[in-house]
Amino acid sequence: MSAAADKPRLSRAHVLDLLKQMIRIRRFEDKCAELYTREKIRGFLHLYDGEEAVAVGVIPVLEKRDRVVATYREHGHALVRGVPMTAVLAEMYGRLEGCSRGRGGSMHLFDHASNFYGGNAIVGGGLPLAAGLALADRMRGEPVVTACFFGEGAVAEGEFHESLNLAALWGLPVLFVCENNLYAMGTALALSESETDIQRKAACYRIQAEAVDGMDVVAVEAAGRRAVHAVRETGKPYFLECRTYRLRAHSMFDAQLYRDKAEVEAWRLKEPIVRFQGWLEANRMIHADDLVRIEAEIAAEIAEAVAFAESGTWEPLDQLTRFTYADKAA
Amino acid sequence: MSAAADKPRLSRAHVLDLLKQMIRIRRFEDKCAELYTREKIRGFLHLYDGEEAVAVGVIPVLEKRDRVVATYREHGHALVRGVPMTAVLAEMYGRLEGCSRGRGGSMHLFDHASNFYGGNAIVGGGLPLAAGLALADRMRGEPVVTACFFGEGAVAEGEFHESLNLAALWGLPVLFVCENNLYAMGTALALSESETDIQRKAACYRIQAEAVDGMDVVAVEAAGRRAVHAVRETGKPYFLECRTYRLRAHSMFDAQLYRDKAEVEAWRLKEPIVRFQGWLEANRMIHADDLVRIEAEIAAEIAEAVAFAESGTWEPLDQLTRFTYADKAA
Amino acid sequence: MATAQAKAQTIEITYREAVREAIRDALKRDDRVFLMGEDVGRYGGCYAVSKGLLAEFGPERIRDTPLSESGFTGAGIGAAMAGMRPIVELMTVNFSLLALDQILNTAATVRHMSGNQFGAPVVIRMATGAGRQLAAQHSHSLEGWYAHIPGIKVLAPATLDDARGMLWTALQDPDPVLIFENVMLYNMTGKLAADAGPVDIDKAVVRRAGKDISLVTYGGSLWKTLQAADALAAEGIDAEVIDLRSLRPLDDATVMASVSKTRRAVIVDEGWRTGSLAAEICTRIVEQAFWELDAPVGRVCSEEVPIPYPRHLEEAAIPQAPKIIAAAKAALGRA
Amino acid sequence: MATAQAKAQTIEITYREAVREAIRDALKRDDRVFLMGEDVGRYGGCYAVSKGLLAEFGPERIRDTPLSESGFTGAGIGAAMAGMRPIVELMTVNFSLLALDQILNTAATVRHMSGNQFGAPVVIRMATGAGRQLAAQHSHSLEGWYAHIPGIKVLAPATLDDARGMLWTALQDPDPVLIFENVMLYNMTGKLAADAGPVDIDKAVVRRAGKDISLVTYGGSLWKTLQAADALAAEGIDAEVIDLRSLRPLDDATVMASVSKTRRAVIVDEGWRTGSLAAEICTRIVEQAFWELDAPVGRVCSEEVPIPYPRHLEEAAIPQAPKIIAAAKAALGRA
Ligand SMILES: Cc1ncc(C[n+]2csc(CCOP(=O)(O)OP(=O)(O)O)c2C)c(N)n1
Ligand SMILES: Cc1ncc(C[n+]2csc(CCOP(=O)(O)OP(=O)(O)O)c2C)c(N)n1
Ligand SMILES: [Mg+2]
Ligand SMILES: [Mg+2]
Repeated sequence: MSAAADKPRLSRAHVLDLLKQMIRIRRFEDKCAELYTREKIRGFLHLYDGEEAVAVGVIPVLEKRDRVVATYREHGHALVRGVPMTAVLAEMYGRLEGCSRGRGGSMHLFDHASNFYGGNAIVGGGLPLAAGLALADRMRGEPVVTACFFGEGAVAEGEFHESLNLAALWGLPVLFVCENNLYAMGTALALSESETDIQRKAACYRIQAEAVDGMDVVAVEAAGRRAVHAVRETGKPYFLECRTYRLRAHSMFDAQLYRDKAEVEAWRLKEPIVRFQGWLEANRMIHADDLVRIEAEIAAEIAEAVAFAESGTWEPLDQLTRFTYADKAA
Repeated sequence: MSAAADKPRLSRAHVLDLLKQMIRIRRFEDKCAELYTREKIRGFLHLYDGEEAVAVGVIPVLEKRDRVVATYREHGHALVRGVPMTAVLAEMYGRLEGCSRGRGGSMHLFDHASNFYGGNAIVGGGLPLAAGLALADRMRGEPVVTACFFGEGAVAEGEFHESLNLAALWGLPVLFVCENNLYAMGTALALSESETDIQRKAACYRIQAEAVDGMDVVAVEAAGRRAVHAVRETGKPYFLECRTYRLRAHSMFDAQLYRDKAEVEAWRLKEPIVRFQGWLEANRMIHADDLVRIEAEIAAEIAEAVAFAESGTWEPLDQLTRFTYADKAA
Repeated sequence: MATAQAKAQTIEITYREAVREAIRDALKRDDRVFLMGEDVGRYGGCYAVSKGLLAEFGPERIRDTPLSESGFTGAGIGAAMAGMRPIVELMTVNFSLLALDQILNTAATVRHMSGNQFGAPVVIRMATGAGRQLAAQHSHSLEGWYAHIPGIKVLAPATLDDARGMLWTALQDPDPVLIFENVMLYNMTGKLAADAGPVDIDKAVVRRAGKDISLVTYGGSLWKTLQAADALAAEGIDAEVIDLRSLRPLDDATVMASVSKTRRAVIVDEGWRTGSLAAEICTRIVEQAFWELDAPVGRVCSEEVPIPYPRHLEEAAIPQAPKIIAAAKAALGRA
Repeated sequence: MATAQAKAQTIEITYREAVREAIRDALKRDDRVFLMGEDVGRYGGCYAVSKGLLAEFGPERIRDTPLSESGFTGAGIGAAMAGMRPIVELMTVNFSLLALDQILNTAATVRHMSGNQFGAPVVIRMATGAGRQLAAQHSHSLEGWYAHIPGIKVLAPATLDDARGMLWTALQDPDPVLIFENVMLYNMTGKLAADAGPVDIDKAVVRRAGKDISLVTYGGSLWKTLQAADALAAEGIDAEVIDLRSLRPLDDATVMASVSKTRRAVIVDEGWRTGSLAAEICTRIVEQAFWELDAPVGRVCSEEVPIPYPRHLEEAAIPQAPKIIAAAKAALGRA
């Protein structure tokens, strides 16, 4: 898959972990889709199917003190960052035990403990936020990296432009990770950008950039490592374009009129889990029972999450307007 | 001043006209400044002193059917475009006879007859508008050019980014003219843009671009001609950066703490009128009595405008809320 | 407009289809009309309103835009100023905040500040409202808030007739018109005259006549209010239900006529309570009909909280029939 | 807070200087505080509020921003979420529309939608109001409009004490606070206690006691209202003048106490009439003190027009003492 230079880190434990994290997201989201049709999960549900290598490649490279800003398609990011699956699923059920106390739902997973700053349902809305988080770190002289994930659709928004300029101008330690899955809902990249080579956008702000095959978890990880390292060393922003593809619908309401089944099928052949697994098999880095174990562990984790969410409680109605503002100090 | 290739068009009549237009703006605005201190003109007043070569170089190249979108620093643009000086000054007095019926003032000069779409006091606000005007022309297949003027400060705004992308993506016949005078109020370019070579911004959207010495009216005109020609031929946008300098304060309220007097004085040596006049004299294209005549004509025009504005009338109070909406059809 | 006879012939139709028919009709009748917005074309519209129109009218007139709310709304305004009649779809009111500068500082001001030389006859449509468990950033009801802005008109079609009929009239208006379609109505089915056409956009309508109390509302809340009125009827309270239809300008006459008759009023409005449109209507009643009031005007609005995700909290956050019933009874001293 | 004795020592100061002192004081007291916005540094602030602060605190803490209202407001919100205490200056409310998405969809919602894990203790200051002949795009008074948004607080300092004292208290607030400074007040001069410090930000204040009618207002209109009260006094009408100070939350108790005493009220508010804060206050009076009212509540707001440039039209467009006087007399049946 990737260049020899990156291979040293590929211990068996490590590659199995990469694989497991991707499968974990996939299986979890398959369960979410099922729970959605069973109306356990409501609202909008955006699946990450096909894009798992991005979160799995980048997020584990971050340190605990670093910060993550994501979008409404963020289940994978939350899980990889360490938000417990129980709390994520309970959130999607709207339970008090959810990671956002049930108030946010699928699009607003937050977790203070892991510096996970959401879950933003406004396309592009997370970018200024990420710049601000990084500004705080910069002003305090803390070598913290803020990783900001967003889709290629967000690139057309004014907030993208303003945030990249601010980050470059002020030297803010933001890792901008563009998940370029070629579509913004039903709008193909060529219909939203006059320059479709997204990583080139960064140069307009004098930000260092790289594009990587987002279906190759090893390549993403290597690029992620370079990127995080660069941000931490220089204190300056870095732009990483991950070229990927969304294999499922945009959300559960999407008839996918805008693309051919054949295109989706062609991409399915490149999808990150099968591809990585095949490569591991070819290189004899994985055994059949590894997979069995991984699947079993994940199944158990999901079962536990479902049980947790199912047995969760509802916020009492008299708490409705709470948290509009902070509770008054006692 | 400029290359030999551009000289053929430099008939004596033409160069005298260029010179006259620049002096006309300068003298008019000098009068405005005086009238401002006499409180005849109120609100904000933004002078174009030093930047006249831009409007004078670009606007006459446009045809009657073309459209112009400007900013709050637009007296020069309005005058060159053919809005009568009487109507412009009456507007600044707030008179009913003003080009916007007195309701707009200095920052909102409008003129339907000359397709002059304002006068916009929101930095960057005119750019989407220009894209839309051009969209209408494109959809109707009319070979009309929309020239949109804005300062380099506007480049940081999200609306700049969104508008350039739309124009490039949809092939809209907009001539974007950036008046880069190095400051946005008191903010130097290097404090507002991580990439200070402004014309390079256009490439991010695959828009053809050129930078020109905005203090050289002949060079601006030549570039303007190329640009307008390109837009009309291709139907696509074009980006022209005019490098210029504002010799006066941002507005009448500005103590200019942000720049040295020496810097201003250095730029004063390059200012477009003296420079062009000197060049014309050196090339014996102008006589002393030409200047006398020009000044006399302009003085007469200004005197007439002042008289017109002074004798103008006030909109009756009972008309206050009129034009919030169109009058009801009778 | 539809005659009484023609009304005999009706078709079964959804609100979504009624809006689509209105757009199709406008595109057919006027070359200057086009639809632009995110995913209006290939995707078929985020709420499937424009499904099929791309195939029928092509990508120039069913124009997919990048995610650039300020840019393309401004472009719609500019195109309108240059003589076109764009219908800008802003997907949902939640994203319209990104376009607010263009709406307030350009569209709403340009006629006035140009001394009546330029106008912006653009129609801006968007979905509004909560009820789909979309949480804090996707559930705003800001139509009443927009009604604060002089220079624009604000419509809230609640019925199939209005969904079908308001668009064309709005397109004839020389000034910008915002149309808010409540998300909960798109699937609503009902009968519409086969030849339904344009309707006026300046009159409120009494949707249910009654003599005991006036319930004033609009949009998605109309149906909850009618439901409440039925329940009240069962308890012997005869409520009159007024559908404002236009939130700016407001048709005071219809409201005052009703209140003068019933002497009591409750306003139902999905906006947050403080600074709601309901407050404006209450204030107008006080200004114009104070001496006719037999009780304080009541209001049923959304609670002062970003809309929460869980169903029970979301339901409790926005107006519902039981709250309307309770407010009506309170106004009648029967709490 | 200032004691009675200390008040004896006063200094002559402008409103502008009072705001500057508040900023300077906050910068000195708390390392986490910094000021960011367009031209706050080298230029000295568009209304010269921050003049001199760059030299004193340096460019990191007096941070000039590019023209990117959404970007830098969002950055301020983010910095606040990460533990800083930014003061974001949005120059004027007119440009704040470009930042509204960040204010409403992020700052106002993040505490709630994160289930109380994150808050945004940012202070956003901006100039507001008409009166300087700046015409349609530069004369908005939208503070009352902002007061519609749950999750933020909205302040309108009208006095030197409040200009000096509200900022620090706002910075201690765990939630976003917007401070609106009326442009016409910056040059206002008066006496301020030498040791003036923080003030509360949740109580309305009776600026003039009276028994015949309650005039409720805030910000720039306070002074016109006090002027009107003086004129009314000359005609034997004893008006009570209430300065709301905080527009969200509203201090209902102070208003109701006054209205219960005077039984009549007029609200003075520079926002456009329809959907004004005045409507909200009128409605609350109706809801909470209807039976104590002897006359309909009046309101004096801005006319429904983008503010025109000429002085005579601008003056006629916004509230003025004569209109307040007339409204008060009307409420007293002495029109
Ligand atoms: C400002 C804004 N406009 C529109 C939407 C509706 N919307 C939600 S997701 C989406 C597409 C975003 O595409 P992209 O950024 O590529 O992310 P992806 O969904 O492909 O991961 C749109 C248009 C929104 N949420 N926010
Ligand atoms: C959106 C917005 N933000 C801020 C302002 C205040 N303002 C007026 S002019 C100006 C500077 C603009 O600089 P530039 O675009 O370079 O134009 P110049 O004045 O130099 O011609 C600023 C900040 C404004 N009018 N609009
Ligand atoms: Mg995408
Ligand atoms: Mg400039």
